Amino acid sequence: MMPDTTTLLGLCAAALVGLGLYGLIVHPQPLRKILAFNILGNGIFMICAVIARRGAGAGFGGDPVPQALLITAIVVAFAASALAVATLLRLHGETGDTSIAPEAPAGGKTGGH
Amino acid sequence: MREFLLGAAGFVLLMVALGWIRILRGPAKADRMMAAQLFGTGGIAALLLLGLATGIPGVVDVALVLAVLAVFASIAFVKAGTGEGA
Amino acid sequence: MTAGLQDITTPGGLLLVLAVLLPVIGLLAGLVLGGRHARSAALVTIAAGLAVALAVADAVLVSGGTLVYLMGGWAPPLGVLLRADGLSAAMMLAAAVVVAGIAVYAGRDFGTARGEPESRRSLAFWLLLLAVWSGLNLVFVTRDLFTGYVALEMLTFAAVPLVCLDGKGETIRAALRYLLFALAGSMLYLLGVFLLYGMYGTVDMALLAERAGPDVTTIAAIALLTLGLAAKTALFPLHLWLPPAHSGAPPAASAILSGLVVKGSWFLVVRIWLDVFPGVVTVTSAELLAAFGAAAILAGNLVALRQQRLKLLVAYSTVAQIGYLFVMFPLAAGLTAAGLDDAPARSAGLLQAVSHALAKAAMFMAAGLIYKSVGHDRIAELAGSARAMPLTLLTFALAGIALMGLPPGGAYAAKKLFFDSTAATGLGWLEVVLNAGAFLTAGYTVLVLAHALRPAGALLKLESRPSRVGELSALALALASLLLGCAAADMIPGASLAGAFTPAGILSALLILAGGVAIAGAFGLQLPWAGRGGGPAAALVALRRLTVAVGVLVVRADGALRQWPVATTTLLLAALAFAAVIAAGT
Amino acid sequence: MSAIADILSVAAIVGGAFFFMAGTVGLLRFPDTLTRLHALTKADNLGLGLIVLGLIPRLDSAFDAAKLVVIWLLVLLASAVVSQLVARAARRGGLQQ
Amino acid sequence: MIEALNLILVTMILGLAAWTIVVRDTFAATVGFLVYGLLLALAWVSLRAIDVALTEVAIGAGLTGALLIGAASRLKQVVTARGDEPGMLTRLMAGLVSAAVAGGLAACILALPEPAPTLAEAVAANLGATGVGNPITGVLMAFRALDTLLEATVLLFAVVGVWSLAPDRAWGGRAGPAHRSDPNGILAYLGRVLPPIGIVIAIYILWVGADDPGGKFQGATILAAMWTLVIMAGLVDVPPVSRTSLRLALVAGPAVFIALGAVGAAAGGAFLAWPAGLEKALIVVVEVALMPSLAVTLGLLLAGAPGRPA
Repeated sequence: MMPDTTTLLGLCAAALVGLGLYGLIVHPQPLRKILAFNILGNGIFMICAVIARRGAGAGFGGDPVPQALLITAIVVAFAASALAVATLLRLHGETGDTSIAPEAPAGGKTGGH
Repeated sequence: MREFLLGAAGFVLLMVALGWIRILRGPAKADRMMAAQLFGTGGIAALLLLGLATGIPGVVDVALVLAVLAVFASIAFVKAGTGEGA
Repeated sequence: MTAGLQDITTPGGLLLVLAVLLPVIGLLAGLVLGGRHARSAALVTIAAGLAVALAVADAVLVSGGTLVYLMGGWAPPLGVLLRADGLSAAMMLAAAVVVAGIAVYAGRDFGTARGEPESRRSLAFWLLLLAVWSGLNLVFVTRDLFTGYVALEMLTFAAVPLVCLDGKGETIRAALRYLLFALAGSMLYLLGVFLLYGMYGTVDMALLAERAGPDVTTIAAIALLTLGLAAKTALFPLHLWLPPAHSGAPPAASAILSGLVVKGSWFLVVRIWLDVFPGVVTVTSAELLAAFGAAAILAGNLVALRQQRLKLLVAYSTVAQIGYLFVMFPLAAGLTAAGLDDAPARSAGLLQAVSHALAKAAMFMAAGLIYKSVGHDRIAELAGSARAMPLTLLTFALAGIALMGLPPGGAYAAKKLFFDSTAATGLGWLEVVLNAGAFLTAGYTVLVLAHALRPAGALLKLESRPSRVGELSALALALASLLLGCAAADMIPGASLAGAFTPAGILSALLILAGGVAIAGAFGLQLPWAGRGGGPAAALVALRRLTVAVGVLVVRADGALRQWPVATTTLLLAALAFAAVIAAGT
Repeated sequence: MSAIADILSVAAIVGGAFFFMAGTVGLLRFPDTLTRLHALTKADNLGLGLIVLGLIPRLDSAFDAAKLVVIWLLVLLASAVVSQLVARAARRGGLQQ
Repeated sequence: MIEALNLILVTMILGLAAWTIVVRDTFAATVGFLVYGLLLALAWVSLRAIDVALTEVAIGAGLTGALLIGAASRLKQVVTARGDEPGMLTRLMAGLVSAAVAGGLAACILALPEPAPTLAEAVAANLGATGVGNPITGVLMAFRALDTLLEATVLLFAVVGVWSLAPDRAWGGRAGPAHRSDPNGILAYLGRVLPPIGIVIAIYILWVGADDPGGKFQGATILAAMWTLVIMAGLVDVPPVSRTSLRLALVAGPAVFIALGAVGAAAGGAFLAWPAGLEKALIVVVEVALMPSLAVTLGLLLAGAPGRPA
């Protein structure tokens, strides 16, 4: 017995969220975090598309309201990625590295420089 | 006919999925770029087959936009990968 | 479907649209005009926006109504509804006042002289200030969770670049860390919003409140919304981004970030817990939220005491103050569970937020003036600064007193409201935390002032005199925070200052200050009174060794929690924990 | 008429699928970059082209058919440019990782 | 059959996503992401979300892919340093927690109510009052027009933010590297041939958007991509950020949107209420005004912070 489209893609979406979160946590390189952020976003968007599909009615293939929300969210997520990439490139230009690890434990003896 | 088109879409997808092995193995960037190019073409073919099989209106437009953006992304990609200024 | 429009949109509802869009229009104009004119456009906009905020306050706070506006005339669930209640109006007014104060303060720092070409710093600062303001006003008035998401992103996109306006490597690093963590938070929030749509077919707060029940998906959505917002608010232990970002930004930007931006995401938590799902969240889950707050108060203040640099100290004080904002939730949940009105909790939280917005903005402004005039902000080397720039140090002291919750500050009124109802809800443990927080806050305020009041060997030579306008605007905000309690006494039932100036009241205030001296002596990094006179008793030395060890331990733990993998894992674990706790209670 | 169209359609699509297979096999089996490139372009140009050809009889409007042809032309263009750039870079030896 | 196809699709999507996350080489990861974005388009079509598919194909796969690839190539020489590599325990914890969240989420999705709550009927009942035939355009331009206005605004905030990252010496200057190319080379040829086709397609997508899937965002993305292509081909340069005409182009769309929204308020309705009889005309005007502004905005976001003097 094969699961229907919405169930299958819903589970796929949940898995994408998990993968994106994992990448976001473990990758030290910010560009890879941004990639993971996009995969996380895709998973969340797919959940919304599944929800829209489940709400199909009135002759529409899906509930248009969540689909419209989704379009807004996709555009906003692109702006977020663009801002993040610009910040990353500037960090690289200024310091030569791309680490976002905290410099040293704040406070204590190393606070001043 | 519907089943045939869907089957063809599945077959094309499987073929490009095999091309993925090339992405996995590399070794050179050029090979990865070619594999991505194959994916793009195959993806468009599968999309058209899927769209016409299910009769969803508007799928051809999606493929059209995909084609335009795929050209753009491939160029961005090849330029970044090769540093080729031609 | 515009027929039923007059039934719901109230007269004056258009003010809410104006509050959101005026800053946007100012930004559009400033961007096109460019150069010096960007600042003029911002100042005109701020004047107009202040008038709008006053008009909203008049309609809501003074006349006691609510303002409602249906965007495009479409009612929810299809349309988007804006509504201003007392909380919204007060927060809008506070934001407008702080923005105006910051604009006056920043006038010279971010000015562009006539004939000078456009400067990047100046253009970006004024446009981003307007952008933050627009996002904040939208958060305060929207009743739509998805529009709330857009508002949060407006805030983030405007706030992050403010962190690295100076373009130094470390501040860019701080900005990037802030951005990435905030984006992770946004995504969790968005996921929660979508799940709620899947359950109830709407993202309107009022409709959700009617329809919501305690099922798995709703509970998961609440956990995701809450933790996403907590990450953006930097609720301990999700604060990894805040100290470097808030301390590295230019002082006017720090004042915006610390005073205002973190309140935006917090405000949505209030809406979600108090207005949308009061029937779903449990007292235990609210206590868990407050436990994070309590940890923030203790750890944030202790780490603040261990800082070498003034701006980092103030940033850690913000970490602690964010904790205060979250202690209101169990109180509200407890009152609701007991069948009582949750108004005291709302008022307490609101007073806490407004008072902190004003005081923290003032404190960062004062720290900025000190940095600029003295040339550094190393706390141990501030000797003589109180004499050289008394007004600035007075501002710092007044802001500190307001943060400690001494009368007649807004935080005092908030605490009083809080203590008056803890008895009814059995939340005595929070009372202990709040009192401890007051002592610790007094501790670092005293520490800084003691250093500053110490006479310098030679007269301290200032690199530049602090700008008088800057000093006065900071002082005005500090005074506003300190006098907020008086205004609250008039307007909020139960928030009286009676008892504050009786002998007992004065004694308890003095007790807090004395406790502060003891705390500063116990935990302070470098003591102003060390190495003078005869050595303290051996017992005291041993005691200090112990307390310092505790302080160092807390600093280490804080450093570990601020590692990216630890903080993100904690974020997810906390979301799971919240879902489990709410589910267990229902 | 419709039966003939169906047969043509099926034949073209089967042919297209075959070329995709050929492209993939070439990409996997051929020994070096330039020969792999040679294999790949067959899939791009002929594979998609035949599938488009096979789908055109199934469309209702001439406009949609025209869009399908444009899609194919766009992919051809991309493929030509990408192949050229990749080949040139490969010849200069600039692509070994 | 369709289930089998979906299964293949889901397997490929998850496989590629997982590979993108775990592969060591960053350039390879961006390749994976690009291909994965392509496959997502098929998933959106499977979910009958054609408007979303158009947006996701254009923005998610196209622009985001180009953005990340450009960044990856500029950060090629970066190696992870400073002992940032997470240890085994961190990975294990991260894996467990992410899996727990994904599992919980899957449970939530399976627990969604049946029949699903929907606003499809409400949209259908009120779509007539908006004058447009595409329900999603109706939602974006009438029922939730505020979101759309704010979205255009938020993009503008991002542009200001990106610009503010410029080094001071480059302020007023141009973004990104200077592209040079052989004027008779194939890239220059493509830069001349493709944009006219792209512009026609963008206008077509905007035009059908009123009644069929499509609209300004998708059209604007194609325009932005064409603009960027011409820049990459070395045919034109990125305009300097100090140019007034560029700034006018940025703000024109949102300004028209706000102005026409105010017309609704002045006409006695509400802000962003389109006066009766003029709904479709005004929506089309707003969309036509927004598309070029959005295209410039997206193109500038892709170009990044100014880095060279004008």
